[in-house]
Amino acid sequence: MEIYRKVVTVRFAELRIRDHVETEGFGGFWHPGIGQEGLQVGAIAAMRPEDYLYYAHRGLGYAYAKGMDMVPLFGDLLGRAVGSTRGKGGGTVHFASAEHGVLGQGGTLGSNFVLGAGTALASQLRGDGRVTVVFFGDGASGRGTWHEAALQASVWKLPVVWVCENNGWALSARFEDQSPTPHVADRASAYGMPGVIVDGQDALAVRDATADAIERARRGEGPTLIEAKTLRIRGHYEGDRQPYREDQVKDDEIPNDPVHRLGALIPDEQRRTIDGDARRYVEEAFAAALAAPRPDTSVIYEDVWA
Amino acid sequence: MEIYRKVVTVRFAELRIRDHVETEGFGGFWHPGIGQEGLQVGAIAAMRPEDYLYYAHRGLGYAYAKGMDMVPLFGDLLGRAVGSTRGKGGGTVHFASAEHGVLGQGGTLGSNFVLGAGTALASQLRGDGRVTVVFFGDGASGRGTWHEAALQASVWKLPVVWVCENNGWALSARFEDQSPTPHVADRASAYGMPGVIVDGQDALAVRDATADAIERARRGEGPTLIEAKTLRIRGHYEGDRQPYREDQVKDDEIPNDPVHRLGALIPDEQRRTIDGDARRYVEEAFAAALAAPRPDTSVIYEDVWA
Amino acid sequence: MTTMQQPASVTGAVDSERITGYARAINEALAEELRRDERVFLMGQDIGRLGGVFGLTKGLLEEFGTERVRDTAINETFIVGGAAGAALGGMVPVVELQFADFLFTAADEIFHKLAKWRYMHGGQFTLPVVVRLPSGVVGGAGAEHSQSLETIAMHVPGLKVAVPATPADAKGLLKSAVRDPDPVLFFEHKGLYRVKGPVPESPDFVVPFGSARVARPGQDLTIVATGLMVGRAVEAAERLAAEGIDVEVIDPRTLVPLDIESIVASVEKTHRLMVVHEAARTAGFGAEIAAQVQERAFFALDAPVWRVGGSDIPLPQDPTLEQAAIPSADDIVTAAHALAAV
Amino acid sequence: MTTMQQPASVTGAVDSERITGYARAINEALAEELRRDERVFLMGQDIGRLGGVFGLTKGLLEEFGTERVRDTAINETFIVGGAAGAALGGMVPVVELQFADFLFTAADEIFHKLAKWRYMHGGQFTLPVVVRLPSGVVGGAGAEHSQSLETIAMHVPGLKVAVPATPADAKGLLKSAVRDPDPVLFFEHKGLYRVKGPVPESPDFVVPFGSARVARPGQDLTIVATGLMVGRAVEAAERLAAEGIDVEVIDPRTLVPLDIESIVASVEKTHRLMVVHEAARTAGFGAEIAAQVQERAFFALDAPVWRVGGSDIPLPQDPTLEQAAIPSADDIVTAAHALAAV
Ligand SMILES: Cc1ncc(C[n+]2csc(CCOP(=O)(O)OP(=O)(O)O)c2C)c(N)n1
Ligand SMILES: Cc1ncc(C[n+]2csc(CCOP(=O)(O)OP(=O)(O)O)c2C)c(N)n1
Ligand SMILES: [Mg+2]
Ligand SMILES: [Mg+2]
Repeated sequence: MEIYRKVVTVRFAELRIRDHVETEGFGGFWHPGIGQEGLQVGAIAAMRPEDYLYYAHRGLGYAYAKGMDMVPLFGDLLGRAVGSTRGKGGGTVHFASAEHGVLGQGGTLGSNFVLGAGTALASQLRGDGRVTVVFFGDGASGRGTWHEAALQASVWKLPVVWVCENNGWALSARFEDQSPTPHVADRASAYGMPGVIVDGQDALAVRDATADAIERARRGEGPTLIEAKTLRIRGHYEGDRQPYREDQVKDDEIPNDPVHRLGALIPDEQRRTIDGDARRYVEEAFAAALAAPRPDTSVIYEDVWA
Repeated sequence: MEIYRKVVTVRFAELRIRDHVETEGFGGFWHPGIGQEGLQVGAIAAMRPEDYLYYAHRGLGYAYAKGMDMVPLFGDLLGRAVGSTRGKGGGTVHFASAEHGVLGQGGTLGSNFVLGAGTALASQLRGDGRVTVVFFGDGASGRGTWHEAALQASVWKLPVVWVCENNGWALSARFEDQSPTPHVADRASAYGMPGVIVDGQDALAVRDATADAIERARRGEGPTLIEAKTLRIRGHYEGDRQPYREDQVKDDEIPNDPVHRLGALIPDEQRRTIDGDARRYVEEAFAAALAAPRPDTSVIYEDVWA
Repeated sequence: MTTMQQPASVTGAVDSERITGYARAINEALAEELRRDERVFLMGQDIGRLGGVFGLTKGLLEEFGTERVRDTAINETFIVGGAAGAALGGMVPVVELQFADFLFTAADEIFHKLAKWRYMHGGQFTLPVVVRLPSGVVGGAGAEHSQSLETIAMHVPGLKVAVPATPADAKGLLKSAVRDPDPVLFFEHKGLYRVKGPVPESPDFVVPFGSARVARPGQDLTIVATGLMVGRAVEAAERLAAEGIDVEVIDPRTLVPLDIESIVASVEKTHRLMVVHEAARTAGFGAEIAAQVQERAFFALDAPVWRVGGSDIPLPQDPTLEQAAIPSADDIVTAAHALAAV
Repeated sequence: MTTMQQPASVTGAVDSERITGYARAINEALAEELRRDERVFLMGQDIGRLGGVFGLTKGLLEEFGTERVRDTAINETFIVGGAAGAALGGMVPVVELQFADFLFTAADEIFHKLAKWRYMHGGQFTLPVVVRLPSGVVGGAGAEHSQSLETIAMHVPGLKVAVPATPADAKGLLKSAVRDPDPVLFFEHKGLYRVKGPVPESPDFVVPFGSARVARPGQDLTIVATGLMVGRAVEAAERLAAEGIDVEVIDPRTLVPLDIESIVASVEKTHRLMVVHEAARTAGFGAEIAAQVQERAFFALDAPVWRVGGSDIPLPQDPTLEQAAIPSADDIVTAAHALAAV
């Protein structure tokens, strides 16, 4: 129920942002996460509030699922002072919240691997019982930082869980043209860790798989690689007309739409209430962010140094 | 026979260099390859003269096995004008010979992975039928360049063969403390390529395994990962007293010494002739290199630009 | 200084006043070089069916096929290191990183392998590799997708460095880069991709490295600028002209080699120099030009060499904020006033 | 300028004139900081049982155990990126790359993650990471194990940069670095590891960042030098003193922040400045210092700022040849003669 509420809230947010990008334009690139909300929310539902998150660039579902409010998220996207990064990491989005353990995202794909392993090392050293979850795409799985981080994390049995959102595409590149094996999870054995494949459109299955991996990590047994199979519904960024893609997805046809799948488990009336509340929450948050002032130019000189 | 001749020549060369380092000192570090000559010569014996070689830092067996004369090799080590690099890549050694397809070595471990894949791509594009062989240590296998190169080489079925000299140590680090799996070859399946383990002290077995891999590459079936199990006999560099190592090897006790193993296959008298010739060849080459002039300082300004 | 006159600095027949975009000019240069030399091939992310994130390689897959226009995985160390290896195997790779900033993800390959392999191996090999690097701010791409990193390439010996500011230079310098036996880092400015200008049509048109261009002649003050800053400097110069300050704008076009003679000659005429760049001001190439000019023309200078550079901060992602972090035409005008007053 | 006087620039009690080596001083600093703050830990290749390739971490494994003195695999992106992540998780990592040159194998982690993470994420995090970087030529280590790359760190905003030249500074600056909330690149000079000098014994001894040291006072010419070059500059100064040229040698000790005021104050006294560094001359930090000094003290300068830097070549591996590629005391004396004659 809580998962449904979050998934549908993220869906409305995704749609609201798309609207904005299409009508008002946008600074930078927006990489829509529509259709992948189920796995994002599902995996994060298995985390404790104090666990650490490094998310990927596909949407804002991760940050919201981890407990952040929509206003600072929209604020980042819209370059407003209320954004969590105050205009410094908006656009392609580097949302952050120390309070919620949302530790951010690098602009270069794959940098989260090594940072995530490092944060897990901090937890191991401090004995704070926290687990770090790192999201990444099938494309990012090609980066060498994966190898360096995965090997070291396994040897040291660091409490980290790797969640690959395999949506079949890395920008214009099909996963099957980029990988010598059919699955990213096939690479887990090279690092002596479990590789788990899960249906990414099934939020509850993703939650369960992630919960297992997190428990394993918390027990000190080391990392797990989870591959959630999903599909990129829209272009790489909003505005990408995908000339390279024959099998473009119509918006309304999200296969196994996680919103519908989860929604079906909830009595109609209750669902309508949740939907209405979620829609209202998103509209209000968006309006609040939109109405907020832009940051003063002087912010650019702040936060270079501590 | 030819393999024995080369192995024993390399052994004499290794001993000659050690002598020099111990008595005269040495610029930079010398990483002795003693005990690993068999696998180096064996693997390279499977190559055609026109095939390309990227070697590792453990000794000079690779370059000699690929056809280079000892004089330019010793010249590099001694910083002489007759060195193949004229003092620019001596010491830790970056021998090269365009003529012999000895393409060199990077100073950063693991850089050979991506270069090797690239050279194999050149061969694929040119259709020149050549195969590139890349040597590396168990330690170097941890670098992310491995992942990036291995993945791309497999997807494109590039004609490259990866030869890992697993001597159990990366400087002071034991392989088993650095790898989550017992073998480097266990990582091959992540890249959809064969992983072959071979006794690195058995030069002929290494030759055969490499020949198979090279043939596979030449047929256009892509890369193979060969792991040759061997042992680091000396310190990481000559002079390393190995305080970190309890099971230090006495020099004379090279387990399964490839020189003896191969030597046993050759009639005594013939072997003595080969040994004598080899020893004389090494002594003369070393003396010639030692007697050669140092390069003029002006060479440092040459070869920056083509 | 014959290199100071645009026509003289451009070899090959200027056979047309055809107007073409900067991006299109790069695309043409690639196509022509692929046609000219079989050893040339392209490699990078999304350069094939998509034609590149910025559309620079559009149509090339169709003409030259998947062998010569190759989509890689997300593996910058392979893109650059593989290019180095392919060059050693006899090819002439022209590779693209999607953003210049990503040179940090392949830094060992760029600053060690490309820059030093020839030298370390006694000059036995050449590495004719071009790395195309979409550079600079473009409207909200953020701290790791907007930098101007050419100074680093200038500091590490072994790399040639091009920074084209016009469509003609983009085409002519890229063709020179492909034909150069040495590795070249080619910093294309993303903010210029849509800018149009005259581009000669001849496939023989090239712009040699190491020859500066006078973007605007003047008598009172010399401004050296590159990339996006050339246009802003010229705009500032027009405004300053209205006040009676006659500015000469010089675009060095390549930083390695650097045509310092042309800059010094101009300063000997104007006695005042300002360097404008988008790169972070501190230890940017403006410092090198300032240092060289005062070394060579100390007594010709009536005032210190002024530097107007990017703020010493990571670049903020907001499109408005990011503009505040790099020099504007206003900033240049203000600095010129200050410099004229010294 | 209180920062110009050595005693004043050093905080903490100078409780001893004990003579200690540069390497030993670093080792002490690490041990003291590990003792002082539980969050501090070390990570790098071979730093445990071996005590580091250069012996800098000897004995630390024994005192602090394998949890806090961690041997990694050969994975520089993890060493640095993992340190960044560990800092985000509340630790204070002090990591070692075996050679400063290897920062290119972790460049995205250094120049993007460490330098920008805080900024990109709106200042919510601090990254108190120290990256120790054994730097410079040391006798035949070659082109990829001998570079002086501090200028690159100076150019990329977000990183503090220390370049200690004496045992006391090595210790005092490293302790400041560990206590600094910002990422610090700590360039230790390999050629100085065996050099000895007085080092205060108090665990409270620190050397603050951004405060230059006068290595030798003088009246006629200012030389700014760092690392190995400080000693060579002082040696040159002694020889020049015999000829009646009284040289002031200033060691900035950190490049970020840079104590330019002390340098300018000296130049206002001597009217002549030379910068000496081992890094490649072109676009090295000497250019920045030259540019800043002529900006701030143009009319105080009687001659151009002179730069004596490493040759613009990859470093040759032969120990004799490599010395020819970096400034010697002779080179400094010769340059001083030339500069005095302007
Ligand atoms: C190191 C690096 N290389 C390239 C890019 C450009 N880039 C951004 S997203 C992307 C595709 C990523 O694909 P994937 O990881 O599968 O994530 P998805 O977009 O499918 O969610 C690329 C190539 C980058 N940001 N960083
Ligand atoms: C990127 C990089 N990191 C570290 C080093 C320093 N280093 C040189 S050799 C070596 C150990 C290599 O071990 P391995 O690959 O197993 O080869 P072996 O010495 O055993 O032959 C190390 C750490 C380096 N040269 N490059
Ligand atoms: Mg994807
Ligand atoms: Mg080894």
